Amino acid sequence: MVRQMEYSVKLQTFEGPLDLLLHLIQKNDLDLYDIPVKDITEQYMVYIHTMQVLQLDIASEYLIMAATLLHMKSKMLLPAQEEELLEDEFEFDGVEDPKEELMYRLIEYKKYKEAAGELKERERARSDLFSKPMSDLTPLLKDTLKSDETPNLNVTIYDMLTAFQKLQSRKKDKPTYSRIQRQEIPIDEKMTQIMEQLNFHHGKRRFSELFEKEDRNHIVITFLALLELMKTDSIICKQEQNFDDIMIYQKEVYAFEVTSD
Amino acid sequence: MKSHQIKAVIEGLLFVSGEEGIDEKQIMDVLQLDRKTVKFYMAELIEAYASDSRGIQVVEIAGGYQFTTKAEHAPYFKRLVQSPSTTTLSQAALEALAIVAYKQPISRIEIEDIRGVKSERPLRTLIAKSLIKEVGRVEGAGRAILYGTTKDFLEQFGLRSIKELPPLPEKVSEDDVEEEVDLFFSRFQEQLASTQEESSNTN
Amino acid sequence: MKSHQIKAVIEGLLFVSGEEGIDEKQIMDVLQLDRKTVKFYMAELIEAYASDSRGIQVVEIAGGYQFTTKAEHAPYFKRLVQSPSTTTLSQAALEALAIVAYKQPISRIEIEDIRGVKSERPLRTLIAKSLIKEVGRVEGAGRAILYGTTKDFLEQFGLRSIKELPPLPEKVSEDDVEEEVDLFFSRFQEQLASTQEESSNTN
Repeated sequence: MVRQMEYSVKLQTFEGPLDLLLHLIQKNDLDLYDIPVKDITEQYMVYIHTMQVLQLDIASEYLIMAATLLHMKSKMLLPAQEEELLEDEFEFDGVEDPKEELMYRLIEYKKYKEAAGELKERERARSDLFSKPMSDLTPLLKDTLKSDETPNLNVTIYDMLTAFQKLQSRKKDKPTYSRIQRQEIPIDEKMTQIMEQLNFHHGKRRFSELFEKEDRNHIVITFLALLELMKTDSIICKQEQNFDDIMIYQKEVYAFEVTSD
Repeated sequence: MKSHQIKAVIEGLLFVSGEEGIDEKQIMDVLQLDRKTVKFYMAELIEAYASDSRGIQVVEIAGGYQFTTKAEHAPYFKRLVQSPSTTTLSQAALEALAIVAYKQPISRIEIEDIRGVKSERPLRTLIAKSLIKEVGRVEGAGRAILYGTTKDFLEQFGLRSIKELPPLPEKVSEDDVEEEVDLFFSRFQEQLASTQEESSNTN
Repeated sequence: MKSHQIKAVIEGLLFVSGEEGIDEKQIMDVLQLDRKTVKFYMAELIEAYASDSRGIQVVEIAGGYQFTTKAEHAPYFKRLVQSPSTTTLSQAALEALAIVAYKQPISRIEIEDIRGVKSERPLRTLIAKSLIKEVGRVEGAGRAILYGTTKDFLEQFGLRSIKELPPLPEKVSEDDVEEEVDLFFSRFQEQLASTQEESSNTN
């Protein structure tokens, strides 16, 4: 039986910590009562963790924002008196209230995000107007030249590359909706596979070793399976230092390794 | 030359120029006319082509005039020819482009301050697509590159000039965001409180 | 659709088809009309454009129609060519030239595969400008001509050798990475949503 269930996924990605924060804020605003909202910080942390794993070079800004959030969190935990002291300290340092600064940045960012949306709409509207390439006028040029004169074509390599670029984008012509095939491996199955792999390798395995196939679907499913396993407390992930390979442990094995240290 | 002949020649010029468009100066040179006269004829042509029974129109884009088809007929052409700007820019590139468009001349650092993320890659994309270019340098040490938009930018977004950009959303959203941020923080604190309870329960 | 609208769409079709022209069959397909009706509208259009006050005309070419400028306006187009702000190689010619430069030796068929359109005319232009020439033949049946760039090409673009060509703009990387991230997040969010549902069901 051929079960080629295809479905479209709306492409959506975050353009940085500010964008992610705006998203989390809006999400809470919209679905205030019907979603059992998990901790927003936790959500933020899960996202940045994900991004780290995907090795996006934007991770550092997300980490700075995480630090800012944690800083604000610690400030909120302090009793009021100490908080005042801390604020004095801030004023003394000439540093603005982090909450206010964050708000200012979000406002500023939101403006341009909206402007970007308007540009996109303009671009779309423009794409409804068709034209034709400029007519080839070189035959006329020939008539106007004396026989031994080299024509001045008034073109540069840059023109040629731009032309090529236009050709490429014309050819690509991809819709913003991408068709992807339904996952072939269910997450449950992948979770079992991972646990089996861990068993086979004495209960621990490098994170990178779990991603042998380079196929996107496979990578995504594996990662989701890992998150699931973490949530169900079946595995423990440990990273000694930044950029170290993450080690995946079976829970019992990890307990053993830690106590034997 | 009679006026109907002048109009005919301009029509021909618009046709051969196609998507490159033709600017007033070029029409002035070719027909030996002053700017005012060219403007007059262009206005007449624009009006003549605006009629419902025409499938072409004259649009002003990027400081010049251009023949294009009409938006309402787009479905008929989509099957036949490729769209002039199918280059769907990434969200990152669009954001960087919006910032450059409104704040030009602007340096990379300033763009990154607003976006909150490194923006080298989207800037490189925009340069490669010749939507932005270097327009100067910051004075003093470092001499950082300042970026501005190009003619291709106007062309791709169907703008006559940079002045035609809609005004940035100003004050309006400020209250919104403030509310959102407040909401966010109150939620944040509730959440914190509840997780603390949880963890103190489990301990 | 009303008759004046049909004429408008046909006008647009003729325009976007430019120098390539358009077949009667294509017009029939796009507008869902029979041949007789198309012929009727074409006759009307041809007449409308025949007037002295028009700078474009409709001409019939083998089984199709084409917009062209009028012969008596040629002197004005010559002036346009000489105008310093006019690029003289068309987008089509520049595209073909880029393909030959980077992929030589290459046959016409291969160039057309890459461009997705017939490319005889731009290739003829490039040969006439002595920017490309025949550099060999494909082996076997047909023995198609293989094109390569000339010494004049290097001179025109200020290159010492073909190796000095800048690397081709690769546009793949950014989009691909983004897509992967997109894919990931969409999956991720689905997952989140479903686990949230589950937990709210169990509650």
